[in-house]
Amino acid sequence: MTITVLFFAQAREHAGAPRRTLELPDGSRVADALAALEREHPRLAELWPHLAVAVDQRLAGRDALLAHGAELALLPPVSGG
Amino acid sequence: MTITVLFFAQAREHAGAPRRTLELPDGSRVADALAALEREHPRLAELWPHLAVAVDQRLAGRDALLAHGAELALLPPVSGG
Amino acid sequence: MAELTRDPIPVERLVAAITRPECGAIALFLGTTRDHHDGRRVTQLAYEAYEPMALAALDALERAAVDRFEVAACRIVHRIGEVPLTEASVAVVVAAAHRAPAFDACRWAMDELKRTVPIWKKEHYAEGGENWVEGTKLG
Amino acid sequence: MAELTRDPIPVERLVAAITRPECGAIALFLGTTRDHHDGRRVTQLAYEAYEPMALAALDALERAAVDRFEVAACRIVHRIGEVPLTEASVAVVVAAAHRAPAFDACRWAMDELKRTVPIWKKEHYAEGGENWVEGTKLG
Repeated sequence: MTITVLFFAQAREHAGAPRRTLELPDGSRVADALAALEREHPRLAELWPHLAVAVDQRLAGRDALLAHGAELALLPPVSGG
Repeated sequence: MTITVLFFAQAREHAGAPRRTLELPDGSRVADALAALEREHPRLAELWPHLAVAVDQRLAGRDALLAHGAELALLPPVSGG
Repeated sequence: MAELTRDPIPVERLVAAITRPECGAIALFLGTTRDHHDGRRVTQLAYEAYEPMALAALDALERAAVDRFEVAACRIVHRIGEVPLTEASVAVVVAAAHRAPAFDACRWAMDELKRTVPIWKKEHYAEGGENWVEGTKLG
Repeated sequence: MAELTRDPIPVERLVAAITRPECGAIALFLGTTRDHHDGRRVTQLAYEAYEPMALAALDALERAAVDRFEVAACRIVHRIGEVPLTEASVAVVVAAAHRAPAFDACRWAMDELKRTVPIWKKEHYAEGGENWVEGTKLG
């Protein structure tokens, strides 16, 4: 299956782009997507401890299942205001 | 001696004017001025319990001495804002 | 310096005037004429001030806000005369490095203003009649 | 409805839009770009948002402010992109019958905004360099 990954702030800078597609085996979870991204962009790993993720614009845990076409967003600690 | 009296809000309405002059014996105090005003405008008396007065733009007690040319202001409870 | 005005309070100008590069927070309060009070329909408010003493009291409040709180500046404008529905009778604006003291100072200055400044407010009612709003004894 | 904008935040329009006859109090907070942070000279901020999720979170905050406090309305505008010194990155404005809940709701919404909305802030420094401001983990 294919998902879209959105990178923000430090995640965007470490990934070198604001978005990309990612091929994953069916039944993959958020953690699998992060592991796949880390293999291509090792610096992302430093963000994992404080990273939140959203799937289709809702916060999701690392064990959340991903569906084909899902939008996975990598959200470093927020600092609006 | 002569002083100027300024009336505000309910005091202005009870006195029928925003200001007037008042003749007083030398050595008069604020309380003497209020008593003189009450004789001419009896309705003012209902304001005395909650009235503050200023002499020359500073809050003053009933026993404050008045000087010739003083400006005595009658200040009902305030409600700005 | 505080201001008394018979004209509508210029909010944008007030905010622009207090903005400064060392501050990250601006808190503004506006008191506006409300269409009801104690169950009666209000059509307008009219404010009266002992102008020189009110201005001195507002100036003192501006300085006290800066002394008491970690804020860079406080400005107060009070309108006098008739203030129609929805228009502002008072504006308090505070600039500070951080937002907590900006909020604290703005709120404190409004509370103090209501009980320490010689200004009086009269309500005019839809069913006719008018009334001086119950206030606080000075001093 | 909350708003994200790349242009300067129109304060006067925001205040006018929230003003209503049943309210006597308007509290406004503006967060502005400050020229220093942690001892470093800042020349500008740049904001980035996950726009649809940020808008939904800001809309939810506006509604939550009205649910939690005795206020009639809350509006939030956040600027994204570059925000020069002294310009506002965020405005929160609240209208209420009385001032205490207006202040409480405005302050609460700002506190919540900083920790629940997917927006990020980068500082640019006078001596060169830039840095993402340390933030709060979502969720």
